[in-house]
Amino acid sequence: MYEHDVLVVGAGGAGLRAAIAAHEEGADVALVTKLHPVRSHTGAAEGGINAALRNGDSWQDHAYDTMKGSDYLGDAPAVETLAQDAPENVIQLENWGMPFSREDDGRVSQRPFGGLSFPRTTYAGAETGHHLLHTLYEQVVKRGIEVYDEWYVTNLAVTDEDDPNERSCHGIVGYDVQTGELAGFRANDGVILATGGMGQVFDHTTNAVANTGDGVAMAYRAGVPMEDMEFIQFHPTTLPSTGVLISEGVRGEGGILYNTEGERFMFEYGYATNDGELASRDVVARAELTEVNEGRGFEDEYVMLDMRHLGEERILDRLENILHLAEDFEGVDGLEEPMPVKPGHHYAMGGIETDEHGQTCIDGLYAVGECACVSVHGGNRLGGNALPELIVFGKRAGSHAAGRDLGEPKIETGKPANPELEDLDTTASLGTVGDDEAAADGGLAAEDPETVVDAAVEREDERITRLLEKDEGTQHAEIRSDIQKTMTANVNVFREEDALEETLHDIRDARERYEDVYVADKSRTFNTDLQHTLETRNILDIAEALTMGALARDEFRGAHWRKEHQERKDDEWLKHTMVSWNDGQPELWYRPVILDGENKTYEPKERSY
Amino acid sequence: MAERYSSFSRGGLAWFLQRATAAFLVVTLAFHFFLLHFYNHAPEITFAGSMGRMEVPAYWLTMVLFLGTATFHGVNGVYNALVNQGISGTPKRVAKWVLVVAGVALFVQGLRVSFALAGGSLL
Amino acid sequence: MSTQSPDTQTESETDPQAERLERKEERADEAASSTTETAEDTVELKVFRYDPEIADKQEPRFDTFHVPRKQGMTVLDALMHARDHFDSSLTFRHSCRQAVCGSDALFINGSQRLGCQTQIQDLNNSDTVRVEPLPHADVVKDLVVEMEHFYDQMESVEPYFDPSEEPEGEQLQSRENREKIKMSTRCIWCGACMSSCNIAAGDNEYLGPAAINKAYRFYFDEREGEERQQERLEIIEQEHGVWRCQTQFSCTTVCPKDIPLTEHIQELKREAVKSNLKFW
Amino acid sequence: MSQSYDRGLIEDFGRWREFSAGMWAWVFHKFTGWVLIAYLFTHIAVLSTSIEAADASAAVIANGEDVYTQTLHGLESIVIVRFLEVGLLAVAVFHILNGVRLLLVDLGLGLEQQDKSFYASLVLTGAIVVASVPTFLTGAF
Ligand SMILES: Cc1cc2nc3c(=O)[nH]c(=O)nc-3n(C[C@H](O)[C@H](O)[C@H](O)COP(=O)(O)OP(=O)(O)OC[C@H]3O[C@@H](n4cnc5c(N)ncnc54)[C@H](O)[C@@H]3O)c2cc1C
Ligand code: HEM
Ligand code: SF4
Ligand code: F3S
Ligand code: FES
Repeated sequence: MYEHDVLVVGAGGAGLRAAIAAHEEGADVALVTKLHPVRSHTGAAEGGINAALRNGDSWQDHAYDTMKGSDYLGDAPAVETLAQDAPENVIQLENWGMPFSREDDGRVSQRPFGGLSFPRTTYAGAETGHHLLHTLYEQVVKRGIEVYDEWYVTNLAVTDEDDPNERSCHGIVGYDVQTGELAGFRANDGVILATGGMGQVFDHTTNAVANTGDGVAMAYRAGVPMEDMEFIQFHPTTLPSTGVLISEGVRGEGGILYNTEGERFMFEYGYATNDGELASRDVVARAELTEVNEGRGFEDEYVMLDMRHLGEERILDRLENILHLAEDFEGVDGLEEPMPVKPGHHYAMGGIETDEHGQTCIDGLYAVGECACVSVHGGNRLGGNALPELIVFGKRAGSHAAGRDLGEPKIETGKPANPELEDLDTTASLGTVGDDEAAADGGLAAEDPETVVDAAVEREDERITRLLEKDEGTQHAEIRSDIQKTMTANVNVFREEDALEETLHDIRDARERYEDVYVADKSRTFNTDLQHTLETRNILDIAEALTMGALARDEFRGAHWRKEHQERKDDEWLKHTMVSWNDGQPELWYRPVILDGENKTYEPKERSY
Repeated sequence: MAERYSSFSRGGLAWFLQRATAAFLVVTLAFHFFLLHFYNHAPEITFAGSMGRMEVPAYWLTMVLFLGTATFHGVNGVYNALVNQGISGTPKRVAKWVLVVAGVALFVQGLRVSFALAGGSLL
Repeated sequence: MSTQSPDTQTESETDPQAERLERKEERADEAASSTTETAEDTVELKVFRYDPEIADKQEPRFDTFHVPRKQGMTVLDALMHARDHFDSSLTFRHSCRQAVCGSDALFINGSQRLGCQTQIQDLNNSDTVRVEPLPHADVVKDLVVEMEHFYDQMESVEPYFDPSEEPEGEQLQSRENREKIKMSTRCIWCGACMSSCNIAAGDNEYLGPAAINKAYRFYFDEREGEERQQERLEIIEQEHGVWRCQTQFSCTTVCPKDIPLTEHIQELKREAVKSNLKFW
Repeated sequence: MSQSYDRGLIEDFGRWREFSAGMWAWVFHKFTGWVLIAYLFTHIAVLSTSIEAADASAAVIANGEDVYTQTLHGLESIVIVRFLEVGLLAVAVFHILNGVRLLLVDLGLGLEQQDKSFYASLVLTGAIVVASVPTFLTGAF
């Protein structure tokens, strides 16, 4: 068994920042990650990091913009913490050598971004995430922080009291992908989940193949509620074949969208009053899909984004990387041809419920980054607000886990004694199929931490052995692909009651087939077949909770659109959707949103840009 | 500053001298080839002819320098190539001294040749 | 091309979304049925296979997969297709699918490339694609190679910002200076360059182009201060540092991020000579 | 523990078909360098006959009957030696041209054209060698 004070699961921006903070607090910290740190998907972020750095800007404005952008589903204490701490954290990155783009006077550059009242998006070329990730990893190397890379974390070692709020986390179970060794990791002070996004729930996404939502699913099954899972941001311009993101910059510079009839549909069909292509992400995404659904899409799939008229010079000057992306990933020359684009999954606003210290309701278990939901993004994330979240809350969680006193959190976590419950109206059965979940019988509650970790390792060992010993059955790839298809067809930009309901049945069906899953590759060496099979289990749990939330929330807020309910219902829905896993059965309940900030209350206003 | 000076790693010095000698060799080697293959044809070389050229001090000096730089450049080139192939430890030390001895021997022998050709006139 | 004919609405409440997907599927079926006969519409993927534990894979071999050709298909797409449809034990690293994570540097038709960044139609021979693990590295399994050595070399050049004096507040950096180091900061640690370099193959201790490039990135960052710069020069100049480079340019040719690696190495050699000549 | 499979020498030498311009330039430069230094040793060895020749009488020298002149003429009359000399020229010319290319590369010049300059060195070497064949082979047959 390995032992450290603080264990950080995941080494993207959030995990690395947390590890550094814990290390600075004097803790013995280790990162456990299924990818080498620099392979994390933070490296894909292009646009920038929001922080109120300059005269004329203020954290209050940043907080206000964020609240408004969230469609009033962000929690004010979290939003204000983000806005307050972002500047100092961005300067910290600068001090660690991050190669930001610079102004003539040598200060870091900032640019305007959608939904911001001030140009406060700090950036490093069109590769901000890459530079952030590498800068943080460099600092980890400098500090000699231990990294277990290519270790897949299969589960958490948590005690099993009846009430999740009383459980504590003592470590994790890791699987060394290279050697096939399964080992327990004991954490004396805390486990921080920073496992990133869950894009693989959909079949068309800007996310990496590794973004399978493992952390969310693990925390969920350990008893932490998932929050606001139905809020998924879809990006309107992704390449059809791979989902690679074509930055908003193209439309910003004057790129136009058209359909098979050659119409600039954003104007022709009045999807957005005057903004045309520059309307907000969700509006453009819905417009594109409407065009395609009405038969005006190319190959019934995509529309065209054209920038040829901008001229070669301007394109090369400002959008050069777009040319490379279109060429490399779609085989299209953006100077000669229009580029095919369609909406794709981009970001999950929801995730593991935490307070502003990153702590969950389980003692010693933290979550930060895209897998967590503090919540700062609420119904819709503003561009450039995810990266500051990584560093602000990564740092807080890291130092809190290592023992720093950050005061009483204002955000509550865990299911309260009498929550507002939802009885979801569906004919589909939910939750586990077999009895693969050991019921919380309290057997481990009183045990010492080592025993808890050992028991978790044993359980995982059994699970893995079972998968490897089985010689026939279904392969995970089929199940994963079916889930992705149904999710993309029914739970994407357009959401209709019947389709959502049907999806729950599809998920049930997939769960049943997963009972019969087997791993064809019997090798213990670098068995990605096994790893992906384990991930698919996580995808199932997440897809279900996501769809349940989407079905329950019968309103239109932020990125969540319902055909039958096309208006925001503030009287009823200023609350977070929570899903708890009660011994294998998902349970839906609600927690009111916190709109009261430090010295102001954010009154819901119409979200129009 | 002595420390700095000594921090001039041998690799760097060798690298630099290899280039410096190469630059010198471009001129001399081209000259040498031209003179003895195109201007005077190789089959027509005679001891007398060689002596005639070598008795000119400037030519003699050029040739000796040519020999020196070429020897250094060649031997050092071989040594660098071996080092780049990753030899280290004893083989490396052996190679170094073998090459140094061979280089010195070559140069000394060359000098003797040059004196022979220059006749006594330079002494 | 309005295909919105009312008679498709017969089924109970078919929404346009479902219809669209149906149409798409039909189209796909059509495409599929037409491909089964014509062999031209598949790509022949020859993949290196090896597994130390599985009896019939202990002796390395090549497996051939016939993958249906698609517009815009990359080598990574083809590999994923082969894995998900033909043989789930086919093993390779991949993640981002967009040339930023550096996981899938492979040896494709004889040169080092990122699988995700390589369009099959752009290859010289796009009918047969030969995929092997990176040369000059130990193979763990199939296309997966041991990267530890590469990481060790990267980390040996002290690849972190470490100024002579702790900065207070925002440091300034000129645009020119940021421009100077810009290309060098784009490295994604894919290891393609190291694999392509003959010298690195022969001398295990050679820092290699990527690590030297990393050193370059910090050496020229004006924010670090001169003292640190001198220390960095010593790392660069070491026995197995820049002098090992024989300007073969393969690293520069294969770098998927177009980093002028040879140029950076050469510049550092000159810096080293210059700084040492000063004291002559 | 995982084991790993080392593909060994196949990787180093079996890939020559896939070598790029810069690699070939390196291989050729290495080869020509070694040939040149080897030649230098033989060259001096041959010229060493002059030490003995210097003791000969003036008449012998004037008639070209000394060991030095005899040895050289003897060698030059062998056809193979003449061809070897053409080879030596090729080797020297390539080493010079590519050496200049490398010097430029070291100075940071023409890095973008490094493959073109390599091909140029090859072509030029070929041209010079062909042009000098008459001079080198006159009287050889
Ligand atoms: C194309 C794109 C562009 C974007 N642009 C911007 C932008 O301009 N501005 C902005 O603010 N945001 C942007 N975002 C969003 C932002 O980049 C992400 O939300 C953020 O990087 C997520 O960081 P993370 O640290 O939470 O996760 P990641 O960086 O995804 O890291 C996850 C880590 O967890 C590890 N991990 C996962 N599961 C396991 C497991 N089971 N066991 C062990 N380890 C595990 C992985 O190895 C990895 O190291 C963009 C996102 C995308 C996809
Ligand atoms: C005409 C002028 C010459 C030039 C411009 C020249 C240039 C160079 C250069 C730049 C190198 C270094 C290559 C590297 O390290 O990357 C080199 C290597 C070498 N040169 Fe020359 N050279 C010349 C003449 C000679 C001569 C006359 C000899 C023989 C005595 C010679 C023998 C060598 C050898 C043995 C090497 C090492 C080859 C290797 O790397 O294995 N060179 N030359
Ligand atoms: S320098 Fe280029 S080829 Fe080398 S590791 Fe970095 S990105 Fe890959
Ligand atoms: S390939 Fe190797 S020899 Fe130098 S130029 Fe690149 S490091
Ligand atoms: S998959 Fe990330 S670089 Fe290719």
